[in-house]
Amino acid sequence: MPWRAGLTVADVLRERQFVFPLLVVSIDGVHVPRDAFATTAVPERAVVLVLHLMSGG
Amino acid sequence: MTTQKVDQILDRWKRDPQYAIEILQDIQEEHRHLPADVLQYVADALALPVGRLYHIGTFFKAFSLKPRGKHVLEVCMGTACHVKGAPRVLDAISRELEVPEGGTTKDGNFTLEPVRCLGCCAIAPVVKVGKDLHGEIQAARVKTLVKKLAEGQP
Amino acid sequence: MGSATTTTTTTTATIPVTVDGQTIEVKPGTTVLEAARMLKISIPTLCHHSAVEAYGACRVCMTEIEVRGKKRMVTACNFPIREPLAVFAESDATKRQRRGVLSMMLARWPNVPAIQTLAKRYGVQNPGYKHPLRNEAPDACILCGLCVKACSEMVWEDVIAFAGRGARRRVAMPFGKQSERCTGCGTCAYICPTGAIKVADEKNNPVDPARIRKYGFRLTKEMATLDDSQCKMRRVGTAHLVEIMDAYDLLPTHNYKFGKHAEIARISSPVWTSLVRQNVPDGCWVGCQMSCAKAVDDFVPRTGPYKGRKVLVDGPEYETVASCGSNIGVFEPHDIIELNFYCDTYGIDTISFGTACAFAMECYEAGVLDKRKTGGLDLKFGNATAALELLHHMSRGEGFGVLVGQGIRQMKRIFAERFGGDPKFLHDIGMEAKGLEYSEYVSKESLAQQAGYAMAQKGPQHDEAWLIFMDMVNKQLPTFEKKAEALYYFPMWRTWFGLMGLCKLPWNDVEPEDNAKWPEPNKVPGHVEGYENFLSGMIGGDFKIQDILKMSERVYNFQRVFAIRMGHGRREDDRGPYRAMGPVTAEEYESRAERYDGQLKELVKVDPAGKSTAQKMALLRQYREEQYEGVLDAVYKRRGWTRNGTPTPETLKGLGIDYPWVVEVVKARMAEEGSA
Amino acid sequence: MSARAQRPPKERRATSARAARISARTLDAVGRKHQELLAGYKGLLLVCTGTGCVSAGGFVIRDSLKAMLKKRRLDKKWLVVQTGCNGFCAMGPILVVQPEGIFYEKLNEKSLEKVAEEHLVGGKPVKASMHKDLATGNPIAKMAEIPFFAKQQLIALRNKGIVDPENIESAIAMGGYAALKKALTTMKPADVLGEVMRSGIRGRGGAGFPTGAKWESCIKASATGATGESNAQAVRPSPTKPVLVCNADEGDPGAFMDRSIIETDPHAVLEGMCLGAYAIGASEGFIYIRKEYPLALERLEKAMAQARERGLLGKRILGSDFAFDIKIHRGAGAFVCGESTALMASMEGRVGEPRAKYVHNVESGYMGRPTVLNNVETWANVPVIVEKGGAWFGSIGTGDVAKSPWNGSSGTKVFSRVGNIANTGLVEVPMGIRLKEIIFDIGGGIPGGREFKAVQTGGPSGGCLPKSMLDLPVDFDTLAKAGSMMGSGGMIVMDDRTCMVDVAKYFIDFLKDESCGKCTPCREGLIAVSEILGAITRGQATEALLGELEGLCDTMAVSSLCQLGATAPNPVLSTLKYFRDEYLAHIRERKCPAGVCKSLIRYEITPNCNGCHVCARNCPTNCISGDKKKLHVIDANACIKCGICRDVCKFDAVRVG
Repeated sequence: MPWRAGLTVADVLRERQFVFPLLVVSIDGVHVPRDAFATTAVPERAVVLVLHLMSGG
Repeated sequence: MTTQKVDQILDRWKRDPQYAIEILQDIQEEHRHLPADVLQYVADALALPVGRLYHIGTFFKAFSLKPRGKHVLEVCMGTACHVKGAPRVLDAISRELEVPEGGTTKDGNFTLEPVRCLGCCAIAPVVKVGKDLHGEIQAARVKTLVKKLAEGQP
Repeated sequence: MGSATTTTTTTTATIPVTVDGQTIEVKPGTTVLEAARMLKISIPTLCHHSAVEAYGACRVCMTEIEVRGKKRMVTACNFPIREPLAVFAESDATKRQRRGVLSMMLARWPNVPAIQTLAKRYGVQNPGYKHPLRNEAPDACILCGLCVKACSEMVWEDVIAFAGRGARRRVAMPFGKQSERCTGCGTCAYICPTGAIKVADEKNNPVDPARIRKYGFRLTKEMATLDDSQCKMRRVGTAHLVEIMDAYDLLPTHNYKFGKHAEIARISSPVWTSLVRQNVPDGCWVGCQMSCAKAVDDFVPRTGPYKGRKVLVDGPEYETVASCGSNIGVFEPHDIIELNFYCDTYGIDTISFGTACAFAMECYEAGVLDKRKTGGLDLKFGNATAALELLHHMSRGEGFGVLVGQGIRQMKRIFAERFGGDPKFLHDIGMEAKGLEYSEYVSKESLAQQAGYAMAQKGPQHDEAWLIFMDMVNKQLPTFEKKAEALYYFPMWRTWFGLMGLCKLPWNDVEPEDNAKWPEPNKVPGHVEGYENFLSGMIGGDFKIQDILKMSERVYNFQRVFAIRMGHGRREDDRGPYRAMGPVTAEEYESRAERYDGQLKELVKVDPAGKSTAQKMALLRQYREEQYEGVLDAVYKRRGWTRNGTPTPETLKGLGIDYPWVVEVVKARMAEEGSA
Repeated sequence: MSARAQRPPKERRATSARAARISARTLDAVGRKHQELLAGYKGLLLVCTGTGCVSAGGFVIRDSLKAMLKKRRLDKKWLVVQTGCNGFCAMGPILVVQPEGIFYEKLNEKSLEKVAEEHLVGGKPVKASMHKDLATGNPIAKMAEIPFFAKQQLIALRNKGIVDPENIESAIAMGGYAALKKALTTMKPADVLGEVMRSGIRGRGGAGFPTGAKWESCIKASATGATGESNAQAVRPSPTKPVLVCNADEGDPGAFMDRSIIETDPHAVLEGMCLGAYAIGASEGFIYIRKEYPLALERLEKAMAQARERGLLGKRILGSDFAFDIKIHRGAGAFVCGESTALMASMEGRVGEPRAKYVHNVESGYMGRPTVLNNVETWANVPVIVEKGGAWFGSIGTGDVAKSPWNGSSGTKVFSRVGNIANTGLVEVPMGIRLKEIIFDIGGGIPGGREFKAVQTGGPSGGCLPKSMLDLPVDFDTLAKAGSMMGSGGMIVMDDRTCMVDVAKYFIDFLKDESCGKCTPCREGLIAVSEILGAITRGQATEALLGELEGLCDTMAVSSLCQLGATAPNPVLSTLKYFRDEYLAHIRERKCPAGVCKSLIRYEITPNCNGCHVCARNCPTNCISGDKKKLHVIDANACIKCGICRDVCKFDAVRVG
């Protein structure tokens, strides 16, 4: 995924259409709490893991 | 209390939960107390939890969950009446009727209720029975007053 | 000073607050208590709890603040910060008031631990007067109101309430009698800071009630505080998933051909949130905090026997919105609810009906059926009126309804025999396995889910395994062994809910706040621990996840042996139609050509350039079917079953169910298949 | 009122079924028509039918007077007008004969017959039924010359004793709705607000918050409401449409100003609310009235029905496109419902439990909508302020309110003076008048030749002021500085037979019963203070407890959720401040100087006793013995101190020590 300055975790999720609420995100292995998605910047060439928990009727 | 009567009261207030207190006042007037089943019926009709009506029924002085006497003998305990001896009048009536404060006579005729200021302080101390007001009551004259009330003439 | 994000939707400017010298930026409306806690400054509270709205009754949290240069005393728990202010959490004025309040409480309730600890902290001695209502009990009710608010805001039942006023104020069941609306869910007992409320367990006398309620209440609190920011089960139930599945291309559309649709907005969760009742405790049992069984009041059907009359509709769940909506091309909420209503009324499962109807519609559009054969029904995708008519016919056992009513497995046979449909095409698009219609997820891009569906003992229902996110999105199951391990753990774990008669939603439809910190967050270990304690609390012992899986495995293998005895339970029974595994028609391939071409290059190691769609589809199909066989082998091996899916006597012995009459069935089948 | 001797026109009943709607143009004509109707009579007989007089026989006097006139065929010459409370309750039943302005008091069938015969027929006023000057005993004919009325200045009670509350035309004739016509035809809402702000009027409910400022912040809150749409065009009351509330709960014991205003001049309140609605842009209003005021409720409902019928309330008021209607909520017996948020809770059908006022009612009040709540008397003042201008109102009272309303207390205040006072009743006096003038000049001092001891102002939330404070000019700030409060205007005068500890305990016990019980300081504080005061009145307290008492009062005052709890300590703190010696007498000498606290007093018969045996006959526990004509003796152990012997003894032979 192309990187740009000021890219936040929230931007990543929005562009990848990851709209599922129960997400576990880590950047280069470091856990990012959910309420910090909008304020955590993604460094260049970082490995962003977006873990989807299961849920469903 | 027939549900038909309660429905009449509910319709009078357009079954609006905001008039829950007025509805209960009309029921209290109609039935001299708030029976448990009626409270449940009203709660369901207004889609309110019955716990809220139970709290209203035990909060406001206008309501009582136990039947009151045919005539409620209201002794005004306002400041003016207090200063002019209302407590002694209340004790005297309580002795005459052999009924504690808030109690009802065995024959169910009278309930003795200390009430808030009735607003006619000029003739303090005041005792009110139904619509009639009796002014400048002295503890000594309580015996005659009670006898008169018992015989039914105001 | 934090940078104020000026995007219109996100937060407006923040407000600076100084608490005991430390400054912090907070959103308008944040309370003084919250601001203090953000700075790890403790303010005492007795009637406050994060799961309910601040009440401001006990006044223990009185705190001195200074606003626009004027000092005043306020209750920290509910004072909303709307302009810059300073807070003095430990000033003399603050301590003096807290001491005064605590001294009054100590006079009436001298032995309540919650008050004693705070009184000690503020150096409060016993007052000089004797309180007329002095109550020496350590678990006396201190009239904080938490129970009343919990029963109202968390359980939405409003059973327990205050009564009386002034000195006669008390907490009571209405009329002092046990209310039949109270199911002893224990929320009030658990939120009570002094233990004044006892829950009598005479009904099913669990071994260790406290152990159960500890976890029960944790869930209650999570639901009350986290659900709105997670799955919104309390607001819209399972229907919160609709637009999410569409976003991940998983929403079955037009008989599973596609995974999303342009008109998704018309049937996504905000629509359902506005249609279903709110703030009503509509769980399966009174006291459930998830309350996900939503219902639509005063619905007026436009067809059928209830036409024009107000009815109550239980639903719609996510499955119904997909099966009676996107899968049959219907995007009109009113019609989806009506289909939901009539399925319930006629006793027809909405999933089976939707998936079966989708099959019939694809056959109709493919020309296998026409108006004559359908008895006049124009069964094109999106024709809700025709779908409703079909449902009414099915209920009356009339015309074309009789065929669809028998399900896809029979329809495939009948459409081939009587209507000349191509059996192979029908088999490919007929979304059924073991006679049961598929539930509403597109499994094309998740090999693990394809197996999860097709191998499910009762037929393609996702309650045994829901692995799409782990497999397709997270890429956590790259190898067959990893898939097999998942297809061992989750089916066993989820079968256990059925065995215990427990709902699965509290496991993973709400997630503990710290779930991300656990290893394998997918398994929501915090909640697994809850179920372990529930079981041990109910019947005694100290059960762990391994014991639980063993219980399920024994039953699971019994089910397999039973299927075998009934002549099923073979390897071919554990396969699904190709539509569940890949694109059957050119239309499907071309709609996602880029993805499929990419797979041909990377996975199948074939260059798609220059090949026709048909050739590409054949190559892809061959690859996917081989992959599937690989998964079957790995799963059977992991479960200790033969290549044909028969539990070996050793496996039965290991599970302690090697009764002679059971081993006998297994041995017979193994002899028949001649497998090692 | 000019009385021209003319042949009285045939009394025309209001047009048959529905009286005509009044528009801005026709308002004055209706007023003039009614005045001509009155002028057609030789004079008016104004009979007071306020609750006080009614309980003394007001209705009986009214009806028998009509009968007497008919018998003497004078009913065409004299018109009997039933009016609301005249104010001089102690002298009820009252008749005022206009135009001469002759004041008759304490009327009964006999004395009324005399007045009818000698005055109405014979033309000679009857001295016997006139008011007697307390000092000289001479009769005072003219009402205006009676000291009780002389020093009063009427704004809220402008129509008291003149207007028939159950006839809207009578109110219009006296200028009713003229201010509303002026506002609707010549003023913009902002102008009305401007007048109210200029007047510097502060809330008559008790707290004294500037009414103009309250209205202004409500207008701001409604405009910036979520929908942002300006509320003028809102057809359906949108969530941010402001609401008006009139607080007629008047829970203070010993206060009946609001009751009298409603019983006397309900249209003043209705017109005031219409003006408020016009200024603030509200279309919905409520009046929350106590269940203990049946007559006031009845007259209010009649007045509202008539106002709607005549187009002065509801849709198209005075023919304009301004619409405003009022609904009534009946209180159910809870003093706490006088507190604004508790009042609104009970208006929403919930228990009267106050909420934290960190978000004020003007932003989010009744049903979360911006709400302006004002007291009956405040609303009644508004029409006069609009009619005569804010500056005129500001010139009355204390301080210079032109710059800021907080600089003083403008206008007048209605006080109901009760208790040990000769002229019990209702007066309206300019702010700044001295306490002494209210109690002695107007009030006629203490009856029975007893000694003034204290006056309690501000109801249960107020304080008791001693003799040394009699020169205090009365307004919001001075009373507060003296440790009491203006409150709604109840004034209870106490003579030397009142025990201040008992009075403090009376107020604390009143509040203990009325506390909603939600918050600790008020619920537990009142129980504790009541317990301590009880111990003091039983002589079982130590001085150390006084310190404990002050600590409790401080916690209540600062930490209580609402004003009920916060002001509850005032009666205790003020009596401690001014009458500490009485507390110490109870504690140290176990004596009740005023002879009230039962466990500290003994009833004794003094030598004045001439053995008439009346006391012995009435004693409920027969603990008085003595032969005829001999000195009687009370058995102290059996005596339950009911006080009946002292009441019945005509020779003042019973001493309480």
